[in-house]
Amino acid sequence: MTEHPLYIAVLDGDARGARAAVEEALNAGADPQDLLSSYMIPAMDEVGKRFDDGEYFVPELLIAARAMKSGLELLRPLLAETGAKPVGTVIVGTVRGDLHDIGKNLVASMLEGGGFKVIDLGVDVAPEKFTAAINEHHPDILAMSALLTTTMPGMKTTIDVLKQDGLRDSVKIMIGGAPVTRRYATEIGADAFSESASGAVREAKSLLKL
Amino acid sequence: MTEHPLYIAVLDGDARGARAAVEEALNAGADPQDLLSSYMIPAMDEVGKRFDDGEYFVPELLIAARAMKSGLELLRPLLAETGAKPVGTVIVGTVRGDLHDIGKNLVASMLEGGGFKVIDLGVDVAPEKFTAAINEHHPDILAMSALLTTTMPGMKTTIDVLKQDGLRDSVKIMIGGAPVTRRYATEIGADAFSESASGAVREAKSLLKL
Amino acid sequence: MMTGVCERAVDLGAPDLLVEFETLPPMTVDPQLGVTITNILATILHAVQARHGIKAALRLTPNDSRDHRRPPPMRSGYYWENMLRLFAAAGAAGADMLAIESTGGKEIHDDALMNADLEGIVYALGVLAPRDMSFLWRHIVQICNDTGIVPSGDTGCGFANTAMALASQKMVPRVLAAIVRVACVPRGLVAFNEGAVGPSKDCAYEGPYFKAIAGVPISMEGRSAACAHLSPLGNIPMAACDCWSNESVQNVRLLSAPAPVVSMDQLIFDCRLMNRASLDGREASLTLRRWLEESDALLDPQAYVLKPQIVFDISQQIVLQPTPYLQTRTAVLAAVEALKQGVKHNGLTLSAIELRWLDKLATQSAALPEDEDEFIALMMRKYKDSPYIPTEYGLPCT
Amino acid sequence: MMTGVCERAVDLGAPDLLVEFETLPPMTVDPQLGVTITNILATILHAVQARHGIKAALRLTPNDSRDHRRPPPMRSGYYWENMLRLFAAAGAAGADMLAIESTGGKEIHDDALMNADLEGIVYALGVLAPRDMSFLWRHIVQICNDTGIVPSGDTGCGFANTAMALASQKMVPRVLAAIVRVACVPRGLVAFNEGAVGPSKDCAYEGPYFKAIAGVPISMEGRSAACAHLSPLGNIPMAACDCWSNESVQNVRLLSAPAPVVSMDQLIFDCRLMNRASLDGREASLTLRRWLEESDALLDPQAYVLKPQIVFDISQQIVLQPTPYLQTRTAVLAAVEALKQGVKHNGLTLSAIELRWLDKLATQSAALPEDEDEFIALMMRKYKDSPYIPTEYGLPCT
Ligand SMILES: [Zn+2]
Ligand SMILES: [Zn+2]
Ligand SMILES: [Zn+2]
Repeated sequence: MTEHPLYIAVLDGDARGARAAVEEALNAGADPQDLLSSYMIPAMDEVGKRFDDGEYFVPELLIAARAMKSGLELLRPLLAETGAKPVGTVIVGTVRGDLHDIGKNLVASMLEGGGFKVIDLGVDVAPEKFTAAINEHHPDILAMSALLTTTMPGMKTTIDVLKQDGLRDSVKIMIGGAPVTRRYATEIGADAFSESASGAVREAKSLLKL
Repeated sequence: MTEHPLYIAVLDGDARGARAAVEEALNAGADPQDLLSSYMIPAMDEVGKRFDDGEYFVPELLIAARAMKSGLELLRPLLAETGAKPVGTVIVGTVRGDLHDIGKNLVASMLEGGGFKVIDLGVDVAPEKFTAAINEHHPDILAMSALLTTTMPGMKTTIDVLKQDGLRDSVKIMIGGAPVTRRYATEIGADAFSESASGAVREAKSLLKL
Repeated sequence: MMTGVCERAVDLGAPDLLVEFETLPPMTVDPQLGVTITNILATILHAVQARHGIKAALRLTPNDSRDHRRPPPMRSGYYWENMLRLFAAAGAAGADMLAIESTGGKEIHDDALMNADLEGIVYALGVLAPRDMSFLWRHIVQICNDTGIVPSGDTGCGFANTAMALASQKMVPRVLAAIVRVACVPRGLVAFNEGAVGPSKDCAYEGPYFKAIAGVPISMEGRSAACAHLSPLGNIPMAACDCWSNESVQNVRLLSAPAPVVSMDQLIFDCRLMNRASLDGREASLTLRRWLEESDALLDPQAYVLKPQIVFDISQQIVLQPTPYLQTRTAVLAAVEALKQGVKHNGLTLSAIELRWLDKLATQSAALPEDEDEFIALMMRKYKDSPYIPTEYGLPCT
Repeated sequence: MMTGVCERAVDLGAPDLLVEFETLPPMTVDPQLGVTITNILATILHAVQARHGIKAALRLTPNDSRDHRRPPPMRSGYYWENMLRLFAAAGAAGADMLAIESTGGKEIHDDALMNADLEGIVYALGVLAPRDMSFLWRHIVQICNDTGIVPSGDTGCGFANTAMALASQKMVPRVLAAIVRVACVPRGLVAFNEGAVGPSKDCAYEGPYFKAIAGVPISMEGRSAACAHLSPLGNIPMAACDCWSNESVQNVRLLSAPAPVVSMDQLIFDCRLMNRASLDGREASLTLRRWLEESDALLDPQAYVLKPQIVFDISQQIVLQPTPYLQTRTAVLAAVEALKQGVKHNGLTLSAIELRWLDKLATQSAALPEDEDEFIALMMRKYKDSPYIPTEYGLPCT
């Protein structure tokens, strides 16, 4: 596995190489689901592991995620044909008043690298904008972030609005950001919490029982 | 006024001198209420002022309070005869689990110096002990202290027990101690809060509209 | 909080005190709120000064709220106008100095930083930020002159300190953060060129370069700011500082006192040590400076680029360049080179992963064109879909 | 919290780490709870040690819970027995050292301190505390020897640090707090006489005296402990320390990290500076020591009595005395004299009010009898209605 060009291209963050390797493999008759689960996902797992071990930095995560994504773009229509379930859809955004998007962008990229479809609502997202997006995209997960203690309460407000609108049970909710703690997540009734971007992918997968 | 031997004796913390000055003045036909309000209380006010200005330390407060008290012991029976109202009765104690009595002792001494009758329940006082003392002594004020954040909740517990027992409205409640804030006092429904021992006397007087 | 901090300063007999008030966004967006709070702080501070004879000054640092809209309009609109209002009212409200952490270019820099993309970083720091600061600081200096207060300085906080924080969290390489630090120098110089006179902002760890090049007094923070950001720069910033500072101490109660009072306490003891050493004369000051410097310098590349010798060397190269872009390019090249030499000859310790990244960044920096127009054209194409407005930086439309 | 602190130490490349765990009352009263927590901490610490090669040790300091009953039974009963159980279990739970802040005499000292009554203070520190510590430390040393861990030391925290805190709050004179500090030395020596070997507790600012007299290594804290108590002792404690420490950092979140991590950060930078200076040799160490010392010494009497020269002088007088009472009396007399000389000849600054108190305390100290039996008899009469039990200190019944 670790010698397969697709695995190597994702691990090295070589987007063009990843696309080429997917094309070649498909031409040679490979099964799309097999390409994904035997090479691409293991490569991203290895990237995550290297990051956790301090051997990779975020830039290396990001280019690997982009390589993964460019390979996936070829695979996704084929996977849909074969009826394979997509990993999941996530809406991400920072809560109202919060303009800090470094962490949010990182989580979005990592989720994409993890095979999720990501709808990024950007920064300073009002609760109504979250609900509108849920109604439009029917995501599996809503992921909110906040960097400031002053904006963090926007997470609770958003969850309250979801409840009012009867949408709370239609999505899993994940939160994160510097001031956010597991305890706060429990308090406001979020389903998951992560301290780090790589942790966010793990949490998202476990929420969807993947 | 400031040249009267009674004023000087209290200010200097000379207990024997204060007693002697009271005796002499009474023999000369002075009015007990006048001795108290014209010399002794102004002297204690001056002591408090010097403390607040950094000219006196606590040891000087304490000996002045003792001088005041020894003079008062002579005056109190006479004041009672003339129907003059005593300044008030205060029950003091540290709450359950709290063994730190330096601050509590200081407040007790200062209150005595301020003319209050003080019933000191000591340290580690359970709510039931506070209620029993209230039933026995019918104080005007209950003053509780705590040094630790871990014991501070004992203040709320005590107030809750007073409410259950229907005693809450029979006393004013003052609290203090290192971790205690005005905000906490408001939250738990205390009537007053003081950061310092000299402040405690002021608060106690203002609670009783003196 | 202000009262507590001032009291501790008086208790410990500190002779001088510079208090900085950085606004929160609502206080700039609504200048009246910022003015009111400035007024309260100034009143307390001046009362302390009158009562205890301590020399005290208040620096107002309005936050740069222009990036509240994305892409940010930098030279007009609601946020800009309210910032101008707060600048104009600062003097009358009691502030003695004005500073800012300007954010021009940050909308490009944040992403470039996460991608360790030096090209984008240099575009933000060497092209966008200087153009913005030139515009912004001309206004600030004018207003300060009109209202009789001191225009002090700017900081690469939003850039280099973000990089430092990410490096502390092991998200980006430390060598990258060190390079970004040096790359923030030319943008910071723009403020001084427009008339700012210092002291520079404490969170501008690039301050020693300002001192070397512009000769202005600088504020620095180090281990005393660990409450706000953990950094590998604990002692070395003290080596060249004129004001010694903490940063964003949250007003939580510790066992002894509120955290800002605790922090003031620690600052004063640091200052006592420095003042005591300098009583022994120049040799003694230099000895303490060397100890402070050498206790950090070899343990982290971000500390290494603040070594006085390195600061002088790189500063000399920067001043030879005519424009902010070329200065920034030189800063990057010189920082890369200094780190390489440091590893080779001077005992700077870098992990294998950091060494790998130093090589990657050396390759990237070598590719920065010498021709500024060529670089700008390249970047305008690269970032044509990015959330920034070139005309707000005096650049042509895309 | 433990994990975060250790990680920061590793990140900054600290070579050695001594972690102290002071129990809260419930953890001594219920020794099983204390053992469990010790075990958790030891496990984390040893894992860090194994993984990163940092040398780490854990000191367990059970709180002295005997004063939970008033008057306290010091030598028997529920609290004493549970303390013994925790001592005995400490080694197996993973502690490397045992220390305590013993409280013998505190029931007399607290009131005497508020009344600035030197007689009572000396009775508590020179008669009651040493008798209690002799009993207590004989047990601790025996248990440590049996379980193979290090008996480290005791501290006058409950006495001298209470005085220091009250002085900071302007409740008692600073000169009184300075005298109480020196008066705590003889009681502290009792532990070493019984077999404790150091390092002394960090909150024992009287540590330099232990080092001078008993030759043991000492832990000290200063500005780095401002979170727990504001003090005028910021730099000077660093002048003689072997371990540099913080104290009771509350686990609140600051902007960057939890407060204990911030505090660890600052300790490490302090240590880096000291280690860097000592690399330059003995002269350099002495220079830094002098700066640290002189930056505080003249500004507060509590700092003045920690000047190395004063420590040597007073220590020499203390060791000539045969019993703890006479040592304590000498410590008081010598401290008063040192402060007077300091004001007269060496530039120690005291306010007029402090000077007035220094005279008062000089008069009180001159009245302390040379005859120990006379003093004890006097005090037993004076305190016959006070909440302490003389027989618990090996004294006759009243
Ligand atoms: Zn800043
Ligand atoms: Zn700042
Ligand atoms: Zn202690």
